[in-house]
Amino acid sequence: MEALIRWLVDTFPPLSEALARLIVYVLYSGVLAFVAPVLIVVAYTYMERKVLARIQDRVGPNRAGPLGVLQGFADAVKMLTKEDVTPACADRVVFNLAPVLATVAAILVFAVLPVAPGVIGADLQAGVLYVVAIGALGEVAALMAGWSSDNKFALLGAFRAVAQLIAYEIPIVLAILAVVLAAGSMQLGAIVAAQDIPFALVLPVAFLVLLVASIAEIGRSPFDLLEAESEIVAGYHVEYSGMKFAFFFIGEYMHLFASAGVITTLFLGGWRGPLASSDSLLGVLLGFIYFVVKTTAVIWIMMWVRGTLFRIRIDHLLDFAWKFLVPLGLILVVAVAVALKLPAVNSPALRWIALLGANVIAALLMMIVISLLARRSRSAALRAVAGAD
Amino acid sequence: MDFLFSFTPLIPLFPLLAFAVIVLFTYRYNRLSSDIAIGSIALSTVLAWAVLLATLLGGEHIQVEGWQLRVPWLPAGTTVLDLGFAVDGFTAAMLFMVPFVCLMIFIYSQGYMKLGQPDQDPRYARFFAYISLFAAGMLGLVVARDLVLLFVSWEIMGLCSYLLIGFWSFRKADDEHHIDEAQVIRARKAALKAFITTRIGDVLLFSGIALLYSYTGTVTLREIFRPETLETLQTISLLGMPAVTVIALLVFGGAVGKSAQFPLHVWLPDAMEGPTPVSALIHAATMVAAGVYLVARMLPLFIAGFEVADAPALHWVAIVGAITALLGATIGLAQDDIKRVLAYSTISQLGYMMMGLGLGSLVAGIFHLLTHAFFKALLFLGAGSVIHGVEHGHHVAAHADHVHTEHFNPNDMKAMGGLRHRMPYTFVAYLAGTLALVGIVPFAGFWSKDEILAEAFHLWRADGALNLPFWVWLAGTLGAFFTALYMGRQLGLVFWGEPRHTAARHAHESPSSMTIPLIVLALFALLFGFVNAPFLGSPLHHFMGGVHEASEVVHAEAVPFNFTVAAISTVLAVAGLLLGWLLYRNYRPGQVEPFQVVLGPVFTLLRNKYYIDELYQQVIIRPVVWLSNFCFNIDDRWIIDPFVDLVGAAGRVASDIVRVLDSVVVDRWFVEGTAQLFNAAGRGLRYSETGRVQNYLLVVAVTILLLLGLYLYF
Amino acid sequence: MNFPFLTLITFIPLLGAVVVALIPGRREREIKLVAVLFSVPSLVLSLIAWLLYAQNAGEIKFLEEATWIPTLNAYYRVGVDGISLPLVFLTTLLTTLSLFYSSYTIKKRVKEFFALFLLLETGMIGVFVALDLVLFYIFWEVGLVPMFLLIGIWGQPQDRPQYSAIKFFLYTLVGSVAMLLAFIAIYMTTGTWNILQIPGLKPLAGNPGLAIAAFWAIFLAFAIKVPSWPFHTWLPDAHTAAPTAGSVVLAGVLLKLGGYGMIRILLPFFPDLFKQFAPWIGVLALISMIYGALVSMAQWDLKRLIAYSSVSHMGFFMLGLVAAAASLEVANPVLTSRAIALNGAVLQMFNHGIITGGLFFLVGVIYERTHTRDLKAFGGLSAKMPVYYGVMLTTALASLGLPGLAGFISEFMVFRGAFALIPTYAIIGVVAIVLGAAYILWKIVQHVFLGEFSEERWQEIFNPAHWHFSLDMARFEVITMAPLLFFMVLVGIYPAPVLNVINAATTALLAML
Amino acid sequence: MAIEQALQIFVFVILTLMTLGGGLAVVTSRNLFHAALSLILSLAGVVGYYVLLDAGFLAIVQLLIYIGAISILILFSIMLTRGLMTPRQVQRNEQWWIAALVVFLTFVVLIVALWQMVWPIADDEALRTPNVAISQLGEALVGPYAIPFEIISVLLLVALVGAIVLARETENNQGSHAEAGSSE
Amino acid sequence: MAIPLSWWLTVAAALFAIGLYGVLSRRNAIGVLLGIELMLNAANINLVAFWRFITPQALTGQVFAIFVIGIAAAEAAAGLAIIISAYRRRRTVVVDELDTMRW
Repeated sequence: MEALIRWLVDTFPPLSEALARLIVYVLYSGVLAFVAPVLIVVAYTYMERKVLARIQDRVGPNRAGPLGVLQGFADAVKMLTKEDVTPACADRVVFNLAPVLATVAAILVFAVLPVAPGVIGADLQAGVLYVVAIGALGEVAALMAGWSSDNKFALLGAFRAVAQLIAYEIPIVLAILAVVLAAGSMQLGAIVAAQDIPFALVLPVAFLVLLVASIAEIGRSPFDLLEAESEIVAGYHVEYSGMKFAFFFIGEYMHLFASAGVITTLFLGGWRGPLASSDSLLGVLLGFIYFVVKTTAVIWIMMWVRGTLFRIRIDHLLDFAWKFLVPLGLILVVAVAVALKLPAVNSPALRWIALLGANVIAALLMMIVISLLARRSRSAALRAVAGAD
Repeated sequence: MDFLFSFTPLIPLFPLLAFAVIVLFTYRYNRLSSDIAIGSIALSTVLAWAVLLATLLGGEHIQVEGWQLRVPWLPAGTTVLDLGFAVDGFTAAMLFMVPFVCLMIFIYSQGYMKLGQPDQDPRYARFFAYISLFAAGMLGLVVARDLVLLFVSWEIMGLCSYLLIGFWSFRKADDEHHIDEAQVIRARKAALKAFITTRIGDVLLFSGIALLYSYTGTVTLREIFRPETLETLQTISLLGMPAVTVIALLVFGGAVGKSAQFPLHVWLPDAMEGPTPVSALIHAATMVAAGVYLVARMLPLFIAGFEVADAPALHWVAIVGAITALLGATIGLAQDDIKRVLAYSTISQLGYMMMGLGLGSLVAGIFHLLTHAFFKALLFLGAGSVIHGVEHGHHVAAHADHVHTEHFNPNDMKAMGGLRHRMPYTFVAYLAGTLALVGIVPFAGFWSKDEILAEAFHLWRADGALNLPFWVWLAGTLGAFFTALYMGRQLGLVFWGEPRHTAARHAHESPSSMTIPLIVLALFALLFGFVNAPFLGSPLHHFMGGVHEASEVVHAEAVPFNFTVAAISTVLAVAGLLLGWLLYRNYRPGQVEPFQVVLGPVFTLLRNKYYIDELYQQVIIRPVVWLSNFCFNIDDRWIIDPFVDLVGAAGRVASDIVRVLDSVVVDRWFVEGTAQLFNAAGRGLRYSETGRVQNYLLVVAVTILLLLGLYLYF
Repeated sequence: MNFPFLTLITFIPLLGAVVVALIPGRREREIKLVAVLFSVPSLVLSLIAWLLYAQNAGEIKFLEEATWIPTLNAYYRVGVDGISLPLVFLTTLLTTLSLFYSSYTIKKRVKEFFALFLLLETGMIGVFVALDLVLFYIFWEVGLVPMFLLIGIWGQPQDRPQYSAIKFFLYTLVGSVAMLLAFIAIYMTTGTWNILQIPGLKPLAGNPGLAIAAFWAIFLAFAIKVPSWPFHTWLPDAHTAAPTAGSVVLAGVLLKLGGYGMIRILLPFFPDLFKQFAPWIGVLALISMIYGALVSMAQWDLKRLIAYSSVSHMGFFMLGLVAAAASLEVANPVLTSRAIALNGAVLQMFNHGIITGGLFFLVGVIYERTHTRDLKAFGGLSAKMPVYYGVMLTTALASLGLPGLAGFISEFMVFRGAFALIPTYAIIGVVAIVLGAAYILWKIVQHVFLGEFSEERWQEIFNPAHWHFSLDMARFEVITMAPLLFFMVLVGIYPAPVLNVINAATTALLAML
Repeated sequence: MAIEQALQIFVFVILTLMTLGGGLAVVTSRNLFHAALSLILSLAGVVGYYVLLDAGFLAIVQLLIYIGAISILILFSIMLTRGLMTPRQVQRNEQWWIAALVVFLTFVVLIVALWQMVWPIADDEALRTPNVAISQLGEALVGPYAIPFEIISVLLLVALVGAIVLARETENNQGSHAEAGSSE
Repeated sequence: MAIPLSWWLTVAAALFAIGLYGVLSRRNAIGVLLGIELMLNAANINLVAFWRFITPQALTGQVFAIFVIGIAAAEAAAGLAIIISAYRRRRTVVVDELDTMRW
């Protein structure tokens, strides 16, 4: 990014540095806001269909374009040409604002993601906090959509969405906190720089917590309660169609990509990989490729999960967050903090071992507590699992 | 190998942990609890033997100087009192015996308390907790580096003995466990007696320690025994004696209580009310051994006193020991309870140990302590096995005959008989124990007892006159005869002749968890004597004889084997054993006892234990109780309280007069008038409360506005 | 240290009393909750103060000073050192536990009870932290009234509560009036009420007759509170009549006020007189010890028994104090021996508070179930109530001085000092230890727990309709006892944390004399 | 520089419109849901203010807590009490005009006060570099401000517990009301 | 800085006044709560503005703003819980009707 600015100033002398910077950033945000969503949605809907089809022993899209690669565009065209229906009793302003807000919220996350060496919208000091904070906008959008539709299923979906999103935001914060502790910074760039060993290997428990909670946060199967067809039709966006629905759709996939990108950045070393550096264009490109590949891998895992597991019940869903992930996260944060402050930890290798140990201890502790609680549980099945009777 | 020493603090820790774990967590799970207890003591045994090994390999230096560990414990003025652990040859020798015997007893207890059987003891787990604590106390005592830790362990043992002797003191009399009400009360009395009696000794020891600490500024054994410290103590005069003698006597007082020496021996026979493994534990490895151990540990103090005083404490040790040895052996002749006989035997044998120590020979006393531990544990466990068998027989008989039986005491020797056929393993083991106790070559008891007698004999011959060692020797030899006599009687009554009761007829051999420890201990009873056999060069002497050398007052050479002494005592022993056996082999129930025929009124005296218990009851307990009631009456009824009440009554009269004045003027006019005024005001103002928060808030806002305005204006 | 620890510790309970008084009396649950919650900050703060107190500094810490009554020259002056700090902690701990316990057992006039109890706490803590004689005296009296009411109102009807309460009140009042006169006499010669300054000014040095009178006047006040024979007869009555929590605080803290006064005021003000009269006071201590134990043995009422045992145990404290005060010529470092004796005395106060407080709680446990304390009515309870047996046994053993538990440490130190400094007294005093074992094991353990359990007798005294918790110790009772047991074991096994603080202060105090 | 300043002023004006406009909507809107959404708008304006004031961390915190937590909570509770939230209802109480007067006066007084005041503005150098790193902020929170920080933590905990207790209590009452409620 | 301190303070005062009006005039309890949030924000703007203009090197202003936000969170949670509780008991959230404390 800096290199580009310098190049611009050097090539077109009349440009001041400030102006050059403005131009570059405007261009970058334009790419993020307009180009990236389309590409991402098209690419990953296609990928999702293919992957799910393979898991279900089908072929998947294969008509539009070679191997069906153009399927996404076809869908987009279909969606944009559909009639745009607004319910009669809807609160129009809010109803129209909601999908925009949902998409914007997802796109805003990209502002702080270091997608390639040196390429980052704004390397905020409190970058991770920003990521979490922006997540809240999505909740507002869901609420607005659900409320303004004047539809009981939509409202129920909104309730569910908010309960679920709030519940899973906490384990996300805790998992991120573990990373922040380990990296010693909240700046995403610095976190990437701190990952000589990817944090997934250093903090496996935090990685798992974040992965699971992210799936819930973006509301994908097996946590897709907010749009469970069998219960509440399509949840908060049941009344939406056409363009507005497309916005929700785009928002969802952007959110998916953003979450995977955050996981990549925090746990898989972001753009890091052999030869990736901000020195040369090649290095930058390589870094971008690494980032995309890693992110795609994470998304693939999410798709795999979607294809494999069935949807769980709403109360189980919340129980899982409050009674398992949150305590686990708390224990983990404490354990990581203690491990980092141990006087004996004075070399990177020892640090690694101490952190791994902290993870193992946290997981074990949680398991013990859970099994103890399960023994006392009123549910016979739980007790049987814990071997109490 | 020296790193093994760092395990020393763990040796008492394991049983202690077992205690804590059982009491706090696992007391509901019987098998688990006893497994924990046995496992912990087994670990302790392994560690103790490792420490012993390290001491053996460490050579002269370690055996004499020892290893130690200090922990700062108690800040005292400008100094700090340390606690710690120490190991030397003496400790190591004790560490060989104590945990091992405990282990055997623990294993045995599993069978004795009837694990897994329908009539298993209801407080099974608790029992194992207590005996673990007991073992922890003894092990702590042995590895203590200083007197405070020693005293702590000492008292823990006292507590455990209280708990365990009274173990059966609070359940309902029931047929299932052969408990009757009388026994419940007996157990409870015995426990109290044991605790209070030993407590008297403990307080003496406590005073001794406090004095020692006052005068030397240390409680660490090794530092007390420094020649210069001992010299200081010799020069200070206290109550007309050198301080060292006073302290030694106080310490000995503690040992008298704990080791059941003459004036304070009364608790030990009553302690039989506890379960048999407890008796074995108390008599062999732990409680009573502690007293002897203490005297042996403090021997330099006694010997230092020997050099300066007219009536040295050391002589008192020997005299008390001799008296106890004879006393115990003679009372033992006239008891019917199988365990009581053994109890008096213990008292007598402890007397022997004290005799040995009183003659200044550390090794002789301790050697006897070690061998005695093995064979007395064996005898007690054997007796327990017999009782167990007879109880079972009684059970079977009662079921078979459908007679709801008369009161039956399974401990009564006169109800047994002919058990050698029914309980062959027990019999063999018991026989080995008897031979060891009586002192027949080559059993362990022979070597150790002989060494004490030889020591006395040697000292007598060295002097020539009829001095103290002569009397000690005489008492010892006589005691040996009586020992043989009552053991012969016991063998005859228990194992020979016809069964004298249906219970004995139906008796059966005990489970293997009981017989295996018996066999193991029997092997030790047979072989252990050789660790200090003269013809092997008295290895124990070399191992631990030098422990007190640093204090420059204790000598350690072994007295050479003296054939005369050995011959006399062996002949007497064999004679006594045969005599007792012959007389009682064919004893029939109801028949007048052969001894009574011979001894007449003396037998009655012996049977009633010289009336010492009754004496104490009259001379000590009743006056104390009377005194306490007397004091209470002074306090509450006669003098102090009535006086107080009188003063109070006078004040009340005066106040009544003022009260009348007060209630009319002050109260009626002033106080109530004020109250009414405020009441009226409150009634008027209440309508300003609308109950709407926004009204109130508006008032607040207006007020703030006004205040701000004022602020700006001025 | 700017944070006003002591003021907060002292006055938060007072605030609590006010708050409790403002809650309507019907809201019993809220009253109980609020009362307990208001006692917790003091506990936490006193613990923090203890931890912050530099272990090896003997001087007064957390000093706060403010002008208070200028016309009297009286200051609000508070501070603590290693002697008072454990006692402050003891007070806060026992009060919190008492309130917690009472919130389950007090059924009558709940609001008044809790308000008074909090007021009592303020009074007691105030005595321990006050460094001004006027302040000291006022707090001394503040504690008196609530206790009087606690005994009088919530006492068991069969124990003549009004009689006991008035007896307690008058006894103490006689002593405190004498003390006040002596204080005024001291002020006349020194011109200050400052407890820390007066020793340096040698009060009443020019007037030996008045000095002796003042000495005995102050001694009388403290001896009544301790209580020493022959001023002890209020104690068994008051203890017996008081409700459980009242007995706990009475034994656990109020007796310590006297002991603390002896160390803080009597000893530094009149060291020479104390030394001169030490033999006499020593005799009183011995009589208290042995006489108390003997009378205790004659009791058939469990609470009276423990009350008399307090007389005996506080006798140990006096013996230690006397040993420290009367340094005879002995050929070893006298300061160390004296410090040990005084350490033992202070620790004995702390231990006695913990242990006897615990014993009274435990009496409450059985009393709440059976409404009798007659030893002859029990028997064999260990099978029925095993947890209760275990806890009671541990506490009783701590009381009789079993090594490994708290009581032993202080007894050992007291006797260690006494044997070095006043051997004759020590030798006589040892008898009390044996008697202690006798009355505790014979009377308490044996009569209550051992022996045969009789179902008929139990049916007579126990009515399940009146007791809603489990038969064995209920959870709140276990929670109440747990901290006390913890301290018994902690002090018994590793006394250094407590003793370091005490030791520094006593050493400094003795060095000053 | 001039461009930048102009830009700043432009942004400030936009933000002020957002904030104050949103605020007015909050207090006047008849539809409570709209009022709550306007609150979000207003708070978003405040976020912008913080950015302008170089307090980036605060801006994010504001976003996270006000918009992410508090607003959601408010929206949620509005939905939970929806039956009474119909726009038809009169949303002003009868003292609204007094309130308006008082508020206006308050505003005037405040304006007068703060325009009269001479503020001790820091020197230029300090004004230009108000560089506060997050780590400094964090250290301040656990250092000099540790006690207030802890008190805030306790307060939050208390609020949490209190909220739960309140909710639970009503749930229990709900149980007793259940029969009455089912007939509706 | 292009914008002087007084502008900020004016904006904050305006926001405060708006919030106060909401608090005083709303019938609905949640509306009252919204007003309180606005007032708190106004205070926060002041704090940050003072920090920025008067003590830019010290942290006090920011720290206190954080505290205020924390308190606001607590207040919102407790307030809404009370409102919902009251709604469930009394079936109303109209402040005027919640006047149990009336004389």
